[in-house]
Amino acid sequence: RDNIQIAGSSTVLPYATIVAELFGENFDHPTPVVEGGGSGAGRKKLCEGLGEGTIDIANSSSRIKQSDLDLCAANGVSGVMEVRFGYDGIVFAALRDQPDFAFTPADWYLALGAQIPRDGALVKNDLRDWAEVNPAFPPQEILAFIPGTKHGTREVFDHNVLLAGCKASGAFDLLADAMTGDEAARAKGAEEACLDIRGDGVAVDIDGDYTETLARVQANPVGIGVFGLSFYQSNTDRLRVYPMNGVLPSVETIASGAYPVSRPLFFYVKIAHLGVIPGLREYLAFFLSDEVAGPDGPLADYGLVPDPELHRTQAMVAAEQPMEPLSQ
Amino acid sequence: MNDMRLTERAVTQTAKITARGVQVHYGTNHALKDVDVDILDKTVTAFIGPSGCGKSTFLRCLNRMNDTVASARVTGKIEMDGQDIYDPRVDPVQLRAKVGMVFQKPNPFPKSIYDNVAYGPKIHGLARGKAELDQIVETSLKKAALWNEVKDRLSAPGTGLSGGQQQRLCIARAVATSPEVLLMDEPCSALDPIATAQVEELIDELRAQFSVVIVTHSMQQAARVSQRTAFFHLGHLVEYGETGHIFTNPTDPRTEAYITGRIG
Amino acid sequence: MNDMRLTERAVTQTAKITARGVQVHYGTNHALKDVDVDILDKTVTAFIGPSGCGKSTFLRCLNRMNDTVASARVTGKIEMDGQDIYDPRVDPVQLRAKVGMVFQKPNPFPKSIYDNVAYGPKIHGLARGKAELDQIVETSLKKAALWNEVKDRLSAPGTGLSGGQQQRLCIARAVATSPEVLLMDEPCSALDPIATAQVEELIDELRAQFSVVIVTHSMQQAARVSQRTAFFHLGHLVEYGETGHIFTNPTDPRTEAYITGRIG
Amino acid sequence: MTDLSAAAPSSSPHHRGGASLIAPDARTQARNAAERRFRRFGLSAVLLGLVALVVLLASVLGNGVSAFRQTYVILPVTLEASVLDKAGNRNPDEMKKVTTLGYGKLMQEALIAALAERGIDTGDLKPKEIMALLSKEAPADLRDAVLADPSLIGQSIAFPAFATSRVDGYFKGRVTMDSAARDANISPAQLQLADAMRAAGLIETRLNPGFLTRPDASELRPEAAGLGVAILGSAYMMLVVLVLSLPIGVAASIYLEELAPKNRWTDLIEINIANLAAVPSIVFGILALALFINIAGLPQSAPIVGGLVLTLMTLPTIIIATRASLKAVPPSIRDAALGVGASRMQTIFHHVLPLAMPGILTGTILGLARALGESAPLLLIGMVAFVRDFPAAPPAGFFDPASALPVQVYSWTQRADPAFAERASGAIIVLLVFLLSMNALAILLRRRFERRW
Amino acid sequence: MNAGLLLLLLAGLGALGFLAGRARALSLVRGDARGLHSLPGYYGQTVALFAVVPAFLLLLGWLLLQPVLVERSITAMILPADIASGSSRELVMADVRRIAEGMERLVATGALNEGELAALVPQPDLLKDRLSAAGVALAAPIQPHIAEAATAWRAEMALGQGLMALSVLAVAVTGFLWSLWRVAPGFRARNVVERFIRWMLIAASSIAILTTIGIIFSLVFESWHFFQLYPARDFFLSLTWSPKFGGGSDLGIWPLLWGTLYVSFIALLVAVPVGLMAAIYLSEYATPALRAVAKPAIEVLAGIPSIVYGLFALMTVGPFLRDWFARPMGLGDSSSSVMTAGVVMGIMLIPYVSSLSDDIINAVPQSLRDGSYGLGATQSETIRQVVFPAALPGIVGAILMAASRAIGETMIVVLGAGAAARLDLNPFEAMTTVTVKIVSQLTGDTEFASPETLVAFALGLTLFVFTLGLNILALGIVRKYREQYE
Ligand SMILES: Nc1ncnc2c1ncn2[C@@H]1O[C@H](COP(=O)(O)OP(=O)(O)OP(=O)(O)O)[C@@H](O)[C@H]1O
Ligand SMILES: Nc1ncnc2c1ncn2[C@@H]1O[C@H](COP(=O)(O)OP(=O)(O)OP(=O)(O)O)[C@@H](O)[C@H]1O
Ligand SMILES: [Mg+2]
Ligand SMILES: [Mg+2]
Repeated sequence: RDNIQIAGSSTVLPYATIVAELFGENFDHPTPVVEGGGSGAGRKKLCEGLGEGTIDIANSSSRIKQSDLDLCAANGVSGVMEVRFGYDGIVFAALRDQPDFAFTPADWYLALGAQIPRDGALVKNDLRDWAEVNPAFPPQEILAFIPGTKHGTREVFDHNVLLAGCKASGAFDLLADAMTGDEAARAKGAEEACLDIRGDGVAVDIDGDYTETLARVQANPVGIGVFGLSFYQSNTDRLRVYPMNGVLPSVETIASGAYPVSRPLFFYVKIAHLGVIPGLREYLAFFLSDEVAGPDGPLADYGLVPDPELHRTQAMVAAEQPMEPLSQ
Repeated sequence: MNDMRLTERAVTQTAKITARGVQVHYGTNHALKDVDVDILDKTVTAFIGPSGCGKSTFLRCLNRMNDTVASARVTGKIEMDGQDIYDPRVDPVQLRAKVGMVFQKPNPFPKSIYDNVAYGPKIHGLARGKAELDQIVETSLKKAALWNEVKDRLSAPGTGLSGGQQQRLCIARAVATSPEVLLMDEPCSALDPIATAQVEELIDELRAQFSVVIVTHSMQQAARVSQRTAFFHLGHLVEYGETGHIFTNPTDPRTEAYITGRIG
Repeated sequence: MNDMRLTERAVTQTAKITARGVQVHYGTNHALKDVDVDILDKTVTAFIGPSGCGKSTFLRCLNRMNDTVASARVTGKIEMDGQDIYDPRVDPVQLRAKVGMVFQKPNPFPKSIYDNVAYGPKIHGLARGKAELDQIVETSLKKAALWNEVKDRLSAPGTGLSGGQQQRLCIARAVATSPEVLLMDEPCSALDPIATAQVEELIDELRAQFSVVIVTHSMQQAARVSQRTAFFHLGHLVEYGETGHIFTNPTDPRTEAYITGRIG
Repeated sequence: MTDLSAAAPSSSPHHRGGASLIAPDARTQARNAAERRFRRFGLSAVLLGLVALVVLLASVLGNGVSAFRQTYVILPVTLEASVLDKAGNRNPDEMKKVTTLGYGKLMQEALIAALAERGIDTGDLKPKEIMALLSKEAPADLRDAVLADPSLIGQSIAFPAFATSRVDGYFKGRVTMDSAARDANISPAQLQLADAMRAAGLIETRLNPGFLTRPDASELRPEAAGLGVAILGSAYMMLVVLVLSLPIGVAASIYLEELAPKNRWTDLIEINIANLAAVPSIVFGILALALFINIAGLPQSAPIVGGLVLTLMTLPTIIIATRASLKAVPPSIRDAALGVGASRMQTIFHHVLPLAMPGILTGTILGLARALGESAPLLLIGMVAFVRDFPAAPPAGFFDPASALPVQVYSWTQRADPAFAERASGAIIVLLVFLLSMNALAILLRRRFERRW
Repeated sequence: MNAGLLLLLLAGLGALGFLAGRARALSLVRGDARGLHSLPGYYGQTVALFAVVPAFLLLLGWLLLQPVLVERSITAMILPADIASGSSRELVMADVRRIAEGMERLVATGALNEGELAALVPQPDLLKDRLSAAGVALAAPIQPHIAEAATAWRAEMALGQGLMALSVLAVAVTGFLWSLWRVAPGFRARNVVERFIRWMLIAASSIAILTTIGIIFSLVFESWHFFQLYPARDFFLSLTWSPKFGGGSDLGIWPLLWGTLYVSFIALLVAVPVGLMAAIYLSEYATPALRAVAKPAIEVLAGIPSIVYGLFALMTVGPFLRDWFARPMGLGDSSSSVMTAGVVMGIMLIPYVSSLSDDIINAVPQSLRDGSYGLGATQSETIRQVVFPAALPGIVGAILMAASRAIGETMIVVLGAGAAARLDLNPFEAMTTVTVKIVSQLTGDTEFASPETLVAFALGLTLFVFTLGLNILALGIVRKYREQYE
């Protein structure tokens, strides 16, 4: 086999294809074959063993898990290099001609949470209109298209929006009070309860990708969808994006951390294949070079938030340094 | 048996069906050439003639069964009760309800014996209830001389019967709808003499009210059951007249030759 | 015609097929009960009996065609040339190549007339070339008295023939493979007297070399063509013997009743 | 024996009313009305199918036909030896050192020069914004052209470079000045420039054969994406499917329907096959991953594996269809053949199979249609992938990575750039044409075998 | 000699055998084929078969067995010391294999000759460099002992290869000569060939069984893992399906099974009547010209990728049903619903029902129709009461095909019915199916070893068993109904 094989997250897939294309164009090596299939499946494939029948790089939109590393170890894949190459911004957007909203996580929790605080007690969420959520909002039916539970994006949405909103709205404390057990157990229970989403069709899980979300928003114009920043950037003529905590998402605001909803993107490289699969080393260096992954590179053009610590990653890759054991 | 009973019968002289200049082509094969026939009411008409001469073809013209053969082209005029049956306004379905048919090759439906016979009465709404339907089935099977053999297995498939039984089943099926004209294409070819006699008796009985047209290869049978006989040869209607006359005193030499067993 | 020529013939006495205690059940229907028959070589054997008595069933036992009917169960012993044909080592295909069959309902292949007849010779490798095959087809069609009618349309489909033509086509098809025994189930039922006479002539001709078993409903035909006759009734073989003897001097009252037209 | 004696004389002969054949009685009228109704139902069912087809095709064609045309910037460019072949020896190996970035610069200069030469006002667009009218694929194309034919160096050529997808969309009506005003990727000023260039003959929209011959391209270059690899991959897979599934499927059906004793074992097989038809295609993918890749060691993303899994998936369809049509062959035909001494095999192959042929071919058509359009099982064997290199010629090509048409449709519909939606519809058109040409033979054959007896 | 060349040789031998067998049979009877038991071609075929088939089977078996045997003998060479901590004997063997194959490649590409290679074996580091250059991925430095094992592996493989060529050819030639010698006028060549064909047919039909076994095996292992992480009781008895990203999910299968049944039911409700009526119209009423066009045209519906249907459901049918039916009837206002997916899927399934049914109806003998017309039945009565029952067994097959396709469909359900798992009777509510969840759980971003991913296997297995049950039921019903006609 003389081509590089990559599999994994469908969020990372576009970035990987952009780099693969450029790589194939400018190097003597064949264009790498890039598969989607999901982060979980990609990491499993990576850890299936060494050799030509296995992939070289796994793309992942979340950090690798200990169970994956265990599998790797069991299959003799000892050295795995973790490469964080940028951030993915997650934005809330609706069709262009929809009214303005300025969201906070608390608004989202009140709109979608299963139980919301009202007059100091928890009640089942029965809000139907954004104006009921926040009197400052225009009256509009609540309808949200959020990523399905299998999406990495959902994890971020859960953590950075729902949980934050849950705490901000005071629901967290009420939920914790309703739990039993010691402090930690109650907090944990409340955290889980915060992530419960109402099941009456107001929040619609999208198992597909952002094009599906867009199609759904077009079929239901009152709907508000959750998109990736890069997707939004390709469709600014159709979508309007909403600020969160008063900050509009952009490459800059996310890189600076002002916009709260984002997540890092990774890929994992099998060190044993470096210098064995022709072009793999060159590909890595090319991917992480400033011209590609830097702020003016094609990835940023497409909507990737460049990693401010890119040079550290470059050094790590140059040293072919395997990842440390996971701290947890 | 009663071979020569025709003399004792009066022949009614009103024509039920009149055919004039009927021609049939199967593709390029000119199967029937310019046939003129009057089928009389309340009469048994026999069609005789060598195999392949066009008997079945003509029979199938009388109830427009040839409509279902893509390659067949029928010209000429056939009237029933003074009405052109090839008139585009005529509903062939209604025609066929009045002109029943027993086919040369027994073709029972892949259904039970009972359903085979009940099929016609059901679609024509001849029975007011289950009991009446049972009655019709029983009567028809008795008329076709099949009742004794199948009365214990009415729900067995009709296709599992012996050849002769299938033939009688098809007769029962046709009789069950009480048509005004009954076309029978060699109804007794697979039957033993006794069953044949029974079917002939049935034909004789039907004649009291209806016309019956029967194709047969047996001169004896034609002589026994029919009042009028038509002799076909190579697609031509050679001779047509009183059965007694045809058999005793044919005018055409071909008829004579056929009856005496010289041409085929 | 030559109704009573049996006296002038010598009957060879070697048995070609011997059947002992043959029983056939169709599911729960006991169709054939304990039949013992010797079919003699170079002899025409006629099976007569009322419709549904088991003639076809027994015929189909002789070349194991009943194997194809799922519900049929055959017991007893049938030997051909001393060999049990139901022996598991016997290849029914080879048996059927030796024991040809003409079915009661004409069943031509949906192929051309030529291919219908040529099929058997082709699969048995009977012709060395196209010319020889053409020859076989022509001879067979002539033997079956069909040649004149179809010689101009050999490539027309066999299913587009008239009923009697189809029957003769099936006879030609069976004859073309030159079987040692030919089973004919009512081969003349759809034929006119002349064609019938020709087929009877064919049967007589075949007898010089082979055995022929023929099912017929015509006593006259049985008397004309056969040397031995078996009479079946309700699944029993009632009487079996010299044709002359059976017709003139039956031992069983049922035989007599049937021949004289009293039971059916 | 005298059945007749029991027979009651039949009731009135004229219970069916009027003697006229033309004026039907009430019951006949009702029956004829039922007949007409039934016939109308039938016709409406056919029409419903056809209307659904027309609607779906119209939407596909409406969206997709434009994918076969593309907007090009006809760029007059002088291929300076000083830039492209510094060593001056036309050695491709050394010329390769000039990357697409170098070519990009060259093109940018050429574009600005061309605009100036034709007196086109570029307003206050920056050179980079002007260059943005060109596809990012353009420098790569030019580089490939030069490397393929070093003698071009030093010449001035009019190079047809892809315009970027927004400009392309503008000339196809997908992008308007309004939408451009809101669009982060294009500005009205750029579109005005494009209009001017078109007037000057620098831009034209024409047929794009590259859509059928080029490989896939990344999100940044929708205008360059093509179906070449996918068409090859699908063709390889269908070859495998056809060669394996039709004979195996027909053979299995023959055994089960004609030869096998009817017992528990064959019941088991029968149920099994029906059940396999209901197995979701992704489960076949799981099986293929385990069986063909992990155990048999066949490579990932290879058409051979794809073909094998699609074969397993198609088999039940073909078997069910074949068995159904074998069942429909009248037993008298079998009797006739067996009666002249044909063996079972001869009976089957000479008589039964030809009569069952229409149904077998229908099963094949439906099975192949499904196999051709299926992407889920390919997901697990690595064929849902971004592949830019063409697989080799067969047989080696069966083992090279390749994509497939449905995969291309699937992945293009997921891409962010709206230009890919058009291409996905275009790919569906190609897929349907592929399907129809694949089925054409089967459809013709089926019409030959269709005959009533 | 490699397998490909051997195969070619065998093919040649087969062709030769055919000619020789035929010629010998004919010469034995002096060219008069009538003296033979079977047609001359069958004699040729027997010789060809005996020459090719046993040899081919031997080749196949050898190719499968040789690596296993060689592996076993080499495994015995590996010392416990060679196995690094955290590694295993199998892993070391994988290394040995990879090294050996790499050596093979080095020699094959001409990078090294045998002598140079032998010289490299004692120098593992050099060897590793050479192998890396040839593109062989190695995890760790090569132990000297491993290199020796690899050399032995190569040697044994080469020996095996040679022996294989010899024995395969010997078997082929023996078969050839023996069967040629057996050719005699009385030899039942046709029976031999047909018995062989019969075995081939049996083999073909057992592929279905093998596939089933394969599917079960590929699902059972991971399903078992799943049930270790997640209680089977909850999976089979819980009525909620709500997976969470971080764990703590409810994974009850019932909402999904219900969705599957509901969507398929509605799809069949559309496809079966429409498909059957279309089939009847095309086979009984339509002119040949219309039929020639309409039938393939409707078949195109089966070839349109389901994503097109999905988008059609999402953008057109969903909002239409919502605005014209669901809202006015007060049945909710979801644009994705069971109804939407069912109707659109039904359209896709029309050709599955119509095309095959049409062929089957066409195969009903004309004499049956004639029988019915002759009794004065209208065409529709004939069709409904005579033709249809006669064609029923085949039509059941067609419906079965459609039902199967409905259960396995994903894209239309995702876009048309949504992703919400719900137990509800309202057809205008969003629901989802087992198949959709298998795909989405399998391709998500969660770790593979979590119950959220592994549940896909359990879902697949359960659906498999469930449809098996349905099929047994269907077969029983069909049998019962059919019995009265056959
Ligand atoms: N396939 C079958 N399944 C069930 N019963 C059958 C089948 N074939 C024949 N029978 C029954 O077996 C009995 C004998 O049938 P057979 O066909 O042998 O009669 P036959 O003597 O040939 O009558 P015919 O002169 O009418 O042809 C009949 O009662 C018939 O109904
Ligand atoms: N469907 C058909 N297609 C083509 N030719 C046909 C068709 N049916 C009958 N023929 C031909 O038309 C001629 C007359 O056939 P017809 O069936 O009317 O004969 P018939 O008098 O009934 O003979 P039989 O006594 O043998 O039944 C024959 O030559 C026959 O071959
Ligand atoms: Mg006739
Ligand atoms: Mg009989």
